[in-house]
Amino acid sequence: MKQNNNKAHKFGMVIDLDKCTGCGSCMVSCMSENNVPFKEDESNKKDSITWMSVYKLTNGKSFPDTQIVYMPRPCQHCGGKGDHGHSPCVSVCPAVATDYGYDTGIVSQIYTRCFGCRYCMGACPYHARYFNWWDPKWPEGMENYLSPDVSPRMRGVVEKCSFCYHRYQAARDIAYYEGRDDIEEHEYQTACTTACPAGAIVFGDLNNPAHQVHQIVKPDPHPDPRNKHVVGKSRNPKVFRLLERLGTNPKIYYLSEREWVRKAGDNYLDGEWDKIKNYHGATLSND
Amino acid sequence: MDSALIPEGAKRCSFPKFAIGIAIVSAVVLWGVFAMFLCWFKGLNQTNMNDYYGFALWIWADLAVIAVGGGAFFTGLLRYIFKIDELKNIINFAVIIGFICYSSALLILAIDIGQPLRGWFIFWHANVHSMLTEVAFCLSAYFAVLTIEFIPNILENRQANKVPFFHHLAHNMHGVMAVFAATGAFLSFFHQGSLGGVAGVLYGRPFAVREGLLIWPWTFFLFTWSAAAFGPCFTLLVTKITETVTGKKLVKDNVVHLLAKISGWMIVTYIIAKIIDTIYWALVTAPSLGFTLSHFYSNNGFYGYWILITEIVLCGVVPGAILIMKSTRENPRLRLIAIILGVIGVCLNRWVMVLQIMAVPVMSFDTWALYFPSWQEIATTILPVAYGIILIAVAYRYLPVFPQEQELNTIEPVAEAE
Amino acid sequence: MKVDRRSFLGLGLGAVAGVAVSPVGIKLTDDSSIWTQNWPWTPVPIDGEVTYENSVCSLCPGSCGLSIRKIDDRPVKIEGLAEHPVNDGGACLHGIAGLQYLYDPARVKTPLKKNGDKFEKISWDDAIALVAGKLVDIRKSGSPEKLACIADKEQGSVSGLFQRLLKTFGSPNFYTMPSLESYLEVTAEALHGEGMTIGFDLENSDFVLSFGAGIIEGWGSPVNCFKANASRRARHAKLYQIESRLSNTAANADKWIPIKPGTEADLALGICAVILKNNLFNGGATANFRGGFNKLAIMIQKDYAPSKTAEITGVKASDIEKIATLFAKAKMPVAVFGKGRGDGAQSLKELAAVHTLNCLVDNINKEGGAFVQPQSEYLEFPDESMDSIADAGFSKNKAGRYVNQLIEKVNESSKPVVEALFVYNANPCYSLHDSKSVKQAIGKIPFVVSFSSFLDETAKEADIILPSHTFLERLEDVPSCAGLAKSVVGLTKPVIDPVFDTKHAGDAVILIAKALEGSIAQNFEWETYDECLESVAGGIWDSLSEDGYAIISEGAPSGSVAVNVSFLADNPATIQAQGDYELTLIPIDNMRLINAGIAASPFAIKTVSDKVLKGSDIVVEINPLTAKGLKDRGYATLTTPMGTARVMINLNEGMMPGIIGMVEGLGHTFDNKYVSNKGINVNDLIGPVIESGSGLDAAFGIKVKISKA
Amino acid sequence: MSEIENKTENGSTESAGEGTTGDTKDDKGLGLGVIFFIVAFVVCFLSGTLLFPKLLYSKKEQPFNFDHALHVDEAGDCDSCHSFREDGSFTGIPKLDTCLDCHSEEALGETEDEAVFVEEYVLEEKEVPWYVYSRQPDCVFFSHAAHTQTAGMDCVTCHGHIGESTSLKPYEENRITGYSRDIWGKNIFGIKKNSWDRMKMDDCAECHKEETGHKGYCFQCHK
Amino acid sequence: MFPFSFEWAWDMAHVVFFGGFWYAVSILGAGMTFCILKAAYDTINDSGDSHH
Repeated sequence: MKQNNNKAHKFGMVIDLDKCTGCGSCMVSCMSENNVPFKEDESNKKDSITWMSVYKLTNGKSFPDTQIVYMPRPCQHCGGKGDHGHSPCVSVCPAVATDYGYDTGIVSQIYTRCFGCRYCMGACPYHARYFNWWDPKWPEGMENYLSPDVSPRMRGVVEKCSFCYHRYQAARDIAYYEGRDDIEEHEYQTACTTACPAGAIVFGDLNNPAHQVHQIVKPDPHPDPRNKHVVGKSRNPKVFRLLERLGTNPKIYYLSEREWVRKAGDNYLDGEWDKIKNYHGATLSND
Repeated sequence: MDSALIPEGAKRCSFPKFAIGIAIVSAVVLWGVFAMFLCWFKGLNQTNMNDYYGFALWIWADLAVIAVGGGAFFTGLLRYIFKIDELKNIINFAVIIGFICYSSALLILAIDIGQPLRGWFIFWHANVHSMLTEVAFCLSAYFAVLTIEFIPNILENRQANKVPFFHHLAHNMHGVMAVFAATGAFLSFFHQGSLGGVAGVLYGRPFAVREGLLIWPWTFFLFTWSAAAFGPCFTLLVTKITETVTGKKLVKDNVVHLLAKISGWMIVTYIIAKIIDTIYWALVTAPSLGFTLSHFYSNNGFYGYWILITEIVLCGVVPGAILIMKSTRENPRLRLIAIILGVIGVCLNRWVMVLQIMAVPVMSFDTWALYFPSWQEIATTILPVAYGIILIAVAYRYLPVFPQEQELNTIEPVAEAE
Repeated sequence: MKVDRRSFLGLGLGAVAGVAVSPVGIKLTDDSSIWTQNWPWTPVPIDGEVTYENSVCSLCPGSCGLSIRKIDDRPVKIEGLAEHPVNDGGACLHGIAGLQYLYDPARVKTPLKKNGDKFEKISWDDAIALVAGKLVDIRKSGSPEKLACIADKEQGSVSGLFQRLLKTFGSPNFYTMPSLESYLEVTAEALHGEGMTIGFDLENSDFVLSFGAGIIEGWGSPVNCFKANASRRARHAKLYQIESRLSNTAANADKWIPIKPGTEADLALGICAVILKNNLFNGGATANFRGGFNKLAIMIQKDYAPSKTAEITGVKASDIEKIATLFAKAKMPVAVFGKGRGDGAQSLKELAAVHTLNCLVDNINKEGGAFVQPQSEYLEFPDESMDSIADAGFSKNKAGRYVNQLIEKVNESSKPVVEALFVYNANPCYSLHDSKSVKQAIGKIPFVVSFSSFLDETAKEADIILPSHTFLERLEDVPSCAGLAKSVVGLTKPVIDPVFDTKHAGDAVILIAKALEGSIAQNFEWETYDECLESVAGGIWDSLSEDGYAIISEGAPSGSVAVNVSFLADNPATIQAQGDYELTLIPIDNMRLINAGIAASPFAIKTVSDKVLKGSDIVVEINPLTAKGLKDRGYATLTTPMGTARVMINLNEGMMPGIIGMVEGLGHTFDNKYVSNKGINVNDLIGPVIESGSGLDAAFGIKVKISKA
Repeated sequence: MSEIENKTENGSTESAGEGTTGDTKDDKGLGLGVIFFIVAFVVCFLSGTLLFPKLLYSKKEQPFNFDHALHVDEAGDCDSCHSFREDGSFTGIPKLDTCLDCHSEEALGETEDEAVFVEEYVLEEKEVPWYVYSRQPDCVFFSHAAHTQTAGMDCVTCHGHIGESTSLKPYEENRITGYSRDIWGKNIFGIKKNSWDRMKMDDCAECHKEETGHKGYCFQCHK
Repeated sequence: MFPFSFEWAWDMAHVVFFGGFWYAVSILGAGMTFCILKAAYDTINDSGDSHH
């Protein structure tokens, strides 16, 4: 599988945190694209389903030196250690309700298969997975806006961002129909990407040098010499990934000019950051 | 009234007294069953779990009962494989406790999943790479072993044993019990281990993750070892409680001392391994991911270093030390303290390996997530305890659970209050 | 033969074996397995052909182009329209959630008439007849000016129809809600003359000096501003944000300059003073100054020297000098006014002072600067023919210049100032300061007609509700009137047949006019609103209907404009917050909420942080130093001269000490559990403060006391 | 087990020693038992095989009959009616508009079914509520383009020879799952003689495995 | 779990895992079958009270 991978896609994203305004368009676009339900009180953020979630980070300093940044967090579509497809969540699902598409790099979630053990949620350090604690209910008449491209979920199963896989399916449909081998960059864009009014999100194939996302990220195809689990590290010093040191190998990259923001992407021991911050991205390991 | 069912020569309390006791505990069972049905019909919104706490009280209860139920497999292993014959005097009870623990664990799992009717997908569509799959398979297979081990004891009931087939079946099952026990030990090794693996493989959770051997993180072995070490403590504790409640001595001291001694040495070896594991994790694993030890034990209202010290020193080193030394081990009070501490210790370990993992923030900007269970979760967690009490009471009343009971209790001519 | 137990055994075993060998077992197992995966109560959306329709959003003045994805006849998704001149692709969360407005079960589904405390359904015919009957009575009584109308804006054909109805009826009392558009006009009128408006070329400016304008908080045309802001780094442009709170704009800016709330005007004048003192101004530009430029110059040198300004504003004198220098020396600087979204209370002093900076550095009508030009009149309504009653009524004075003055007058007067009120696309009972007294005033008006799609706070006070279509069900011209560099008119198109028994407000007005007969009816000879639009939009109709939009003006207007600084030269007093308490409560604009009349959608509410709304509690922001003993996430009671409120505390280092921030847009009382009864309406706690000389309600906040609850 | 109970009841409670008394009686009983066994087996097996499907599936008649063979003759291949849209999606059962490309308010033929079609649907401008034999559940995504355009498969492979039929069989709906019987259940044992006999995930996977070497990832066919 | 289920593959992981599982299950099954058959045999041949 992995051998004939040269044609395989690796869809990913780079989010420019300096452009992000925290406006929430990506969240709502995602919800309305993916038939995400809503309930009366959504202010308990720990049981509120938002595939795309926007975190607000501060630099921890006091007035007037305090700064904030917004960090949109979809599912990171981790490639897992060594980028072999054993994402933290995929490897633990006991019933294969989630798998890693080696052809796209996308982590799926199949609601009809999931029986709600929630192990994947425990495995995900990004809180990108959501459980349907309630039966989804739409106020009378509102089912009319549900999209047939995405299955509504039932109570008791886990759901998460799918990189709008149905858009990939639709794009492939056209390509098949027109007898093309593959799809163009613009044909497959996620709902959050197209909605972002600031253009902060760039989506595309990390394996394709022609794609914008590749050009910004410049992923290093080789394992990080200092941490063999880390593959695909960005060669752009302004780009980082969330919790890169864990070796989850997320496909969401973040871009920021601000050092404190880049530092917030991972955990560092005292003084560690200063030693490595100028190295592209930032990971070190003991091996 | 039910005297025909009571083992010959055994003294038991009057049936009305027994019935009242059972009724009181049954009320607790009903409360738990009510909560269980609420969870099934209204869904898991009845709990206080959330997307941060996908695993919570129930999974802890699961891990804990399986850990303390480890007495069954370990005693069986010693009795049937290592041929430590004295243990035949406690093996029946160890099996019953194990049976209760494992059936409870399966019940809790059935409540815990979001789509209980799809629960069998874990078998049918098994992902063999998931530790949870391994847990499910070995757990249910081992539960079958426990049932098999329990059956002869049931068949030894006065009335059942009169049925020739049952009599022969019990006899024959005793004959091949070593095979079952060996299979049980094999299965137990893997499911106790894979329960440890459940946490240890979470490489997205630096608090949980451990290096290991092949596909098995160190927690895999630590869990098996700790279940073997602390399981007998629980067997002894429940025996002690039963003795106190019935007011009878049921197992001879030499048996208790032997099991306590074995448990003690197991605890000591385990705790040494656990200390090494903790030090390696604190000094190597976690720092390599950017975490200091203090990250896991500060900035929150509950999880401090106390929990680490309690688990390892107070509830590990101390009981281990008490139980390996003859003088302290044979002191009934110290021994009791030791086995209580041991049971608390293993439960605390499982708590840490479930709930603290969920509570610790991983992303640098995340915050500690604390949780308190809802009454429905508490009720369903108490349910197995109440169910266990009933099963033990019934088994004790009607089955020849303790082979030494008569010997130890014939001298006293006066019927004592039970 | 004896049938014994063995026979039954045989029977039983045979049955079991028979069933086991038959397909029943496997089939039932499999089917029940499938059954557990397809719960009948989980909706299954119907598939069909995907089509896209273009339209324009009219939820806010931004007027973004939308692309609506439909499955057969069913709209399922709203997205921003690529290559639309306003938003080019992106869309804000409110527009994207538009379908939730469309299908909101809390919509007004038929015309309603109030009976006692309750509304009852009536037919459209009856409703129109009732309204017309009432209006005929008013006209007969000889004071047609007692018909008033409050609408969201002046521009656009529907607003035009309302104005036409009032005029031909005989009333000058047409009001709009305060909005950035209205402030742009007020400012332009004060400095450049009547009929002018201002636009800011944020996309091209290389130095944006924003006096609290929430450029990424929903100010102006939000998506357009997001885009301009996002391209800033690539253009090497700078944004300096002057604001008392670390808003998102401040956080995103190159520099955040915290300032004492309400002293923005003083800082602007202080910067003017530095520019004048250091001769950083453009000499040529000052030639356009009228109305006492010298007087102004002398006044500000005296009263707004850096040290003095620093004292007033809390901004360091050195910073003031630095900002002045940077601003004046930038190639294409622009100073932007309109705190927050720009539709809250503003003082003319502040608006004028900030805009004077633009005039001083001569960026007027230059790329990257401020564009001053006449308001675009793209509609051509035929001249009205008015009868004598209409002439007489229309020539009377308006009850007040602004809507808050109308409210005040209604409340103060013992005789009815207004006999009948039309409310369209406006929710004064929610959006204006001291909403309690606004409600009281609306309650005093004998006959209130609401054209709202939702049972909002004002509609609840109405006697008749003539529900209008949502923007997804109607045709309408939507001018973008939000301070853009270019002026664009979009065309909202119906993408679905009306979901409920509603009518286009334009059609309702035409029907009312026709029912009034006589000269009024003569002015409304169109059969339908659609026909009316096509005829009055004559010049741009082709472009509207073909492209979905028409660009009225683009790029820097030519020519210079005169600047009249007489208002400032008189050194008007800076507005002070009402009350004597120690702290100041200021409203916060949050992009994820709406502070116009409508409530945010369920989706939008879902995105709101738990540091803004927790359960039904509103969370206020306060600096830990100011909070003293109050705990983060603890409860407190706020007391202002207008009332008290229980709030949750969020300790926030981004707040200037001494102020408390409360978000706008919560506390709605719609009949929609997903969006209503959450938090409180900050306008309940703030009372109007009228600026002398302009008449504007300029209450930027109010003094407040906080105590542990 | 009952055999043993039998014995214990007949025998003494002290010992089961004399368990095998009365051989002849037992033999008779056994003989009868065998007969009962056979009868019960046959009855249950037959009802499980013949009656059970009848109970499991509810039959629904299509709104009116449709002659595929005739339409193929008149209109051409399957794709003249079951066509692709420009976005590569598949239209499935044609909408009324497609029918009206040929049909009008005047009947083309003389069948009763066409009369029903014209009167109840064309004149009323109502879509025909066809039951779809091959409807997959909501969780399934299926790309017709991938299979027929790119992989060059025949319609017959999955849909069988429906194009040659002159009448529509009744639609059979599984009472438990709501699935069409064509998805799986044509043969109640699940035995598959033709590629179109079943359309379950395993059937998709089987072909994918053969043709592409891989059963496919979840998202290939799920949504 | 079974070779005909969708997820089954003849790879190392599956063979080891299910090998172990089926091995254990067959031992239990065989053991129980043996006990039951032997008990039935013993019952019929009355060797029931030969011990204890």
